[in-house]
Amino acid sequence: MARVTYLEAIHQAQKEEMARDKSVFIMGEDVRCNVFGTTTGFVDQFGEERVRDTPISENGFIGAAGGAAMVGMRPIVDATISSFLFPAMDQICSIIAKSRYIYGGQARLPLVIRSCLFYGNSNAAQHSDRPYSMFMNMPGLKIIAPSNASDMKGLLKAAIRSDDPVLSFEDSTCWMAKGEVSDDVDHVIPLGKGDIKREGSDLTIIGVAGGVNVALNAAKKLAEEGISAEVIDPRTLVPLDRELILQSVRKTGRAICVDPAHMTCSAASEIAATIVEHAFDALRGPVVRVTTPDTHLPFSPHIEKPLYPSVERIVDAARRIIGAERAVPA
Amino acid sequence: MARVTYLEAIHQAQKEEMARDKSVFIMGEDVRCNVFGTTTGFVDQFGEERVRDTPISENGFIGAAGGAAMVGMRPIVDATISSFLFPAMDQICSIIAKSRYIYGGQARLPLVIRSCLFYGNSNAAQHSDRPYSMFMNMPGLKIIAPSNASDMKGLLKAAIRSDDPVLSFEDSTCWMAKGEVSDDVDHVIPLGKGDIKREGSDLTIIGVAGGVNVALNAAKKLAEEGISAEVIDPRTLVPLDRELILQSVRKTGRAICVDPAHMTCSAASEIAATIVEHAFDALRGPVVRVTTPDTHLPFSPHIEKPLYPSVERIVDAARRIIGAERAVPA
Amino acid sequence: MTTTGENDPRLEKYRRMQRIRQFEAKAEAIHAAGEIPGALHTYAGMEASGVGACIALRDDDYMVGTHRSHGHPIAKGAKLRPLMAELLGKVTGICKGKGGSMHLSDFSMGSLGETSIVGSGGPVAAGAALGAKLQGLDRVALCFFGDGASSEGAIHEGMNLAAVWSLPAIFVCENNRFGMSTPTDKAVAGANVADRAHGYGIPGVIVDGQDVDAVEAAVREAVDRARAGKGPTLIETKTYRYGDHAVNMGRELTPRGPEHDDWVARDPITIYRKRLVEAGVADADLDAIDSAIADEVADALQFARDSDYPVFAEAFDHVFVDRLPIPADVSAHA
Amino acid sequence: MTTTGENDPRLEKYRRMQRIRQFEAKAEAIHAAGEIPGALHTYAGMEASGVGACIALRDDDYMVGTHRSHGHPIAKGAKLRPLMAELLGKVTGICKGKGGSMHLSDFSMGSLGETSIVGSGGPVAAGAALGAKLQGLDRVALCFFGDGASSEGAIHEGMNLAAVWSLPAIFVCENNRFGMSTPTDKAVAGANVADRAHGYGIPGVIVDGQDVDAVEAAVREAVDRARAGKGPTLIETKTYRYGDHAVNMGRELTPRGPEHDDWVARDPITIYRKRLVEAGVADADLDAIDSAIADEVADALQFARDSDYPVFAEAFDHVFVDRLPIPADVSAHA
Ligand SMILES: Cc1ncc(C[n+]2csc(CCOP(=O)(O)OP(=O)(O)O)c2C)c(N)n1
Ligand SMILES: Cc1ncc(C[n+]2csc(CCOP(=O)(O)OP(=O)(O)O)c2C)c(N)n1
Ligand SMILES: [Mg+2]
Ligand SMILES: [Mg+2]
Repeated sequence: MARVTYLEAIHQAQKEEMARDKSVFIMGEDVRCNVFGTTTGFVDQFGEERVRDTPISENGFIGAAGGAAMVGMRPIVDATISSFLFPAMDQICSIIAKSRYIYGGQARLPLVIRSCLFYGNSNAAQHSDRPYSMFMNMPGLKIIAPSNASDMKGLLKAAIRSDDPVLSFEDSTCWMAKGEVSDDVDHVIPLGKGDIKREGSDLTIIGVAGGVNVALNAAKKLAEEGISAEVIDPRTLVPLDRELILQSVRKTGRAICVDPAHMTCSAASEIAATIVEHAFDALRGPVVRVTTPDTHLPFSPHIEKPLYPSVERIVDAARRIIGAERAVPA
Repeated sequence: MARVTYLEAIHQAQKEEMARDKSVFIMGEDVRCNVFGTTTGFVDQFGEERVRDTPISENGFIGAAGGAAMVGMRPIVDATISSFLFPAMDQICSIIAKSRYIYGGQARLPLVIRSCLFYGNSNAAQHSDRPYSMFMNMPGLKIIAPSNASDMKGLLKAAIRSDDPVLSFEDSTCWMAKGEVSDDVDHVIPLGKGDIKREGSDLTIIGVAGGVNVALNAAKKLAEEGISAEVIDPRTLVPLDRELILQSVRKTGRAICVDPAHMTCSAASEIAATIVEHAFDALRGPVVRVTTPDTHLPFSPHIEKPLYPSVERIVDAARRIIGAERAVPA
Repeated sequence: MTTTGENDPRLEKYRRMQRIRQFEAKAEAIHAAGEIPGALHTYAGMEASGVGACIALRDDDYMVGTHRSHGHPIAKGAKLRPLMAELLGKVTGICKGKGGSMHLSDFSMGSLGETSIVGSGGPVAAGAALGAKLQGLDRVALCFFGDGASSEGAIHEGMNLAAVWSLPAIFVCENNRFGMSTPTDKAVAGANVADRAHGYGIPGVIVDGQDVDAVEAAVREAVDRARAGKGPTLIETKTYRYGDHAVNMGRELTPRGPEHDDWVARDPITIYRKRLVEAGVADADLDAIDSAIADEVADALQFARDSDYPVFAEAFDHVFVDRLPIPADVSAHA
Repeated sequence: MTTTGENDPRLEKYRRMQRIRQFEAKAEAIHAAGEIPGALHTYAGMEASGVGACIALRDDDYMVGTHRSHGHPIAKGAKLRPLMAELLGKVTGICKGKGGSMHLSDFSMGSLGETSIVGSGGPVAAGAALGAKLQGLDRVALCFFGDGASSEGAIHEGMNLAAVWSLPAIFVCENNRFGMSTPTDKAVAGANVADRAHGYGIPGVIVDGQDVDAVEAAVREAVDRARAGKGPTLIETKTYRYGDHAVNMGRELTPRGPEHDDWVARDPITIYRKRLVEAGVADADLDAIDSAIADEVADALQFARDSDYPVFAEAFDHVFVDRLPIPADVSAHA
């Protein structure tokens, strides 16, 4: 155990898995120079063959990861920023997600596509996407979206060991946050298992990616007001641990979904839909989504920052659904 | 007024708007030879300059539509099958959806990207996508998904006249269905206005694209059992006529969302989330989604067909939510 | 070499071309009779391209193909039964009935997919070549793509990646003069697709796609280069498809010019048969092959017809390594 | 021509290069002081490439640029105030504070965007050229892209489209020897990006990117071709960026080889100034330009500083033509 950052957790997970399994290699734009600090020392330790700088051609090298995986390798692709997945959408959706199925199980695609959610720092609309829900609508892709260092390491290791293709969405608002992280080489968190980040009884807040940390801060604030909020972190978006979410909502009767992505067809929408479909009887009030509204992200920080989910908005929503219920005549 | 097919409605809308406005032109793979019958006679009437066969390079020609629109043209792109939008995802999401915003309103992108939802006919997973919800998560794109000939014509005309980029998802299960269609050159249905396709009082069924017709058949069946179902067709997915949906659910207290797309993060999920967020007090039972499960579409018709929403599944869902409610102790 | 024994490699080329031709003739017939669902993109006329290329590969070399998927697997040596069963949507099909006509891909023969998204095989082939290289194997990966596909970014990106990393890849553009209804010169800039090679600093070779020996020779040279670590080659086979873009499109899509008849006259199988006979192969031996293949095709069809359709649970298998559960509301009506 | 009057076109080239250099020097300084949010990708060293290309265009010609967006608009003739205000995120910025450093695009000067998705300008430029052609205007569209961008499918597709349709487009690859930390030869196959032209059957031209006259001459020829309906040209300007990939990356990303000093010695502004002086332009006149530009830059900065930040509602404008409503729960805390 040691306190390390989320970025360092990524570094450790990759390093340990590459040391453990020769078929794991990493490629991406400028991975050798290690822009974000997740491949420190890799060229020295693993050599240039296994640490590959790619041409700027996301569809090409992400598709190549698919091809390499089909012949027995376990590629990790560092696609840097999630916005750069759009040029690769075809290889991801048409080849990587579908090849195992179309060919009746003949293909196996063990690979990981990493990219960060690069929002909140004046990078403007073309660099600030949080597009995980688009991929959630495409069967055949597993998706992780960790919110702290320990989960990041454990889930990334699980992703690298998985025989299915996995997209790893790494929230840059979590990059520098430190947490206790196991140094057990088999610290692996199974894909599909959510986590109760804080227990509570009045209200369930389900957070997605960095939204979990905002939710935790809101829960603290709510506690001061005597409202006990449970915070659930699904951690993997596919498979989604619907049971854990439903259990919590069945207990609290109320839910808020916090997601830094745009509202419409978001992970938050999916979670809300799941709740009203499968835990309706337990519901004591509306399920509220606290997301980024359906506008683009502007450069100017003065108008960018207020667009994301905030403690204030969550607290307001909590007050609203608890108050509304109290106001309703019996 | 004349009874024409959905395909003929597309043909008419394009033809009338091209005749009306010289800045409208059409391009796409093999549009001159008119594969699906939506450009019959166009080369003769409008000439080869305005009816352009493109190279097979969706990102290239869809992006070119963006460039042409920025300089004052009003392109219609026929991208044939929705699955072929994936290779163009970058130009759609990074350029077409965002340019007006990023450049502070300097750009205007009046263009239409048409593609059909080509499912249910043994075309296998790479040709059977219904990916509209992915684009619903991306601000800056308007989206139509008509379910009958009259809506198709009126909405496509609105799309062509719109100064915003519009994606038109044309459900191939509706292609041959005939309906009364106005021949008024100004038969334009405003984007963002949903339609009540059938009135009812016990239950609201919201259908998406071809799902509307399945919903209408289910409503007939339910009527035989004494259940009165209202069928709502949002027709445009962005902007989504949330108010019309909510009004209906506030009246009936129950909702089923029918969507031929995969369940997770679908338009159905968005509609369900909207309902539980904004009409919770009216709800008398769970909001149920009848969608295609999160598996791919197989070639073999024997296992493909049962995957889509069906009258039986909707009727079952209706019985379940009405029955469940009756079963719940008061 | 004038031996006409069973293992004469020349006969194998003939055999594979014939096998493709007869397999497809049968498929077209039963498609017309309604026995095959979906579309059918035939390869007739292009057999020398596929067979010449694949015969230059080892069994353990990789190959990626296209929507026009019937020819490549047979060219690479695949057995007919699972292919025919796939066309009929049967569980014994090579893809268990989940791929169909556009996806006849036999992984046991080194195939990594016949992908129906035009151009999408480029990156996959580059990746397979990279995988072979990283594993220290001397395998190569061959990518078939069409003239139309050459316009796709995926092909460009795959070739650039393979070239800059000197990967053992061979890009074979089967230029059959059309993409659907569009003549190549209306969609593909430049005189030849092979001219693109210059921009990547790799060899670009043009070859007569109706001549199986010429295709084989060109691909062999590319394979040798690739195995020797000298990087990829782009080969353009100038060929022609005899059928329309696909069977069952409602009407003829591809416009036929006066050159159509010349191409029909230059049938790759006729050309090769003539060459064999001139080289001393007995007509009777070739006839025997033809009829043996007719038997193979009949057997494959019988096998396909006798096979079962997949059970519904199969629709939920192979999305992931672990089979998905069937939602109760769906299974109730399946 | 030895006139040194205000309108001497030679002086205009000098002026624009100086303007870029000084604008950016100021931007770097205030970025270091924390006055500019986000990253800053400087163009210093590449001024001759941008100015030489743009000076060959008319005001009503179109242009698409990249994330390295400071040079192109100034080269095309844009005023500095809205550009500087944009860097500071002010509502008077050319993009109303919504684009920032990677998107300094002045549509009034024919710009159609400086796009930060590498390679994505290719299709846009092809489309603008198509639009001009369909409107019967003799405008051309010029696309700047980097050496790194040449690997993207979007550039390939844009060039193929422009070539096959003979569109009035000019593709200018500004090869500054690196994409971020990656040397061009490690990412871009082939000896020169310009060699790709051959594959599209269009002219491919290599030009000294430090020589504004040489770039201008090459682009003029391409513009003439384009206006005459003869289709696109690919031009590669061999150039170099003096700064790191971007300011504020934490540490130096781009590895510098021994050739670095040679490139610094071949400063495009120094070279051109020397040429002007040799041709008889008075040093004093050039000094006067330098100091007039210093005033312009100071004025632009003052303007930017004096300007307001956008109000929150601005975040909801320009998603569509009609402004979106602000959700109540968001506006409550903005
Ligand atoms: C990305 C994509 N765009 C369009 C199509 C539709 N389509 C299928 S085959 C075809 C023509 C392909 O031409 P070519 O590459 O020359 O192959 P050929 O059919 O001639 O063998 C087209 C446009 C597709 N399947 N995928
Ligand atoms: C599609 C995409 N991939 C990756 C990036 C990250 N990125 C920004 S600039 C850059 C290097 C671009 O190199 P080049 O095209 O040569 O332009 P230069 O920066 O040298 O001017 C990269 C990789 C991006 N912005 N967009
Ligand atoms: Mg072809
Ligand atoms: Mg560069």
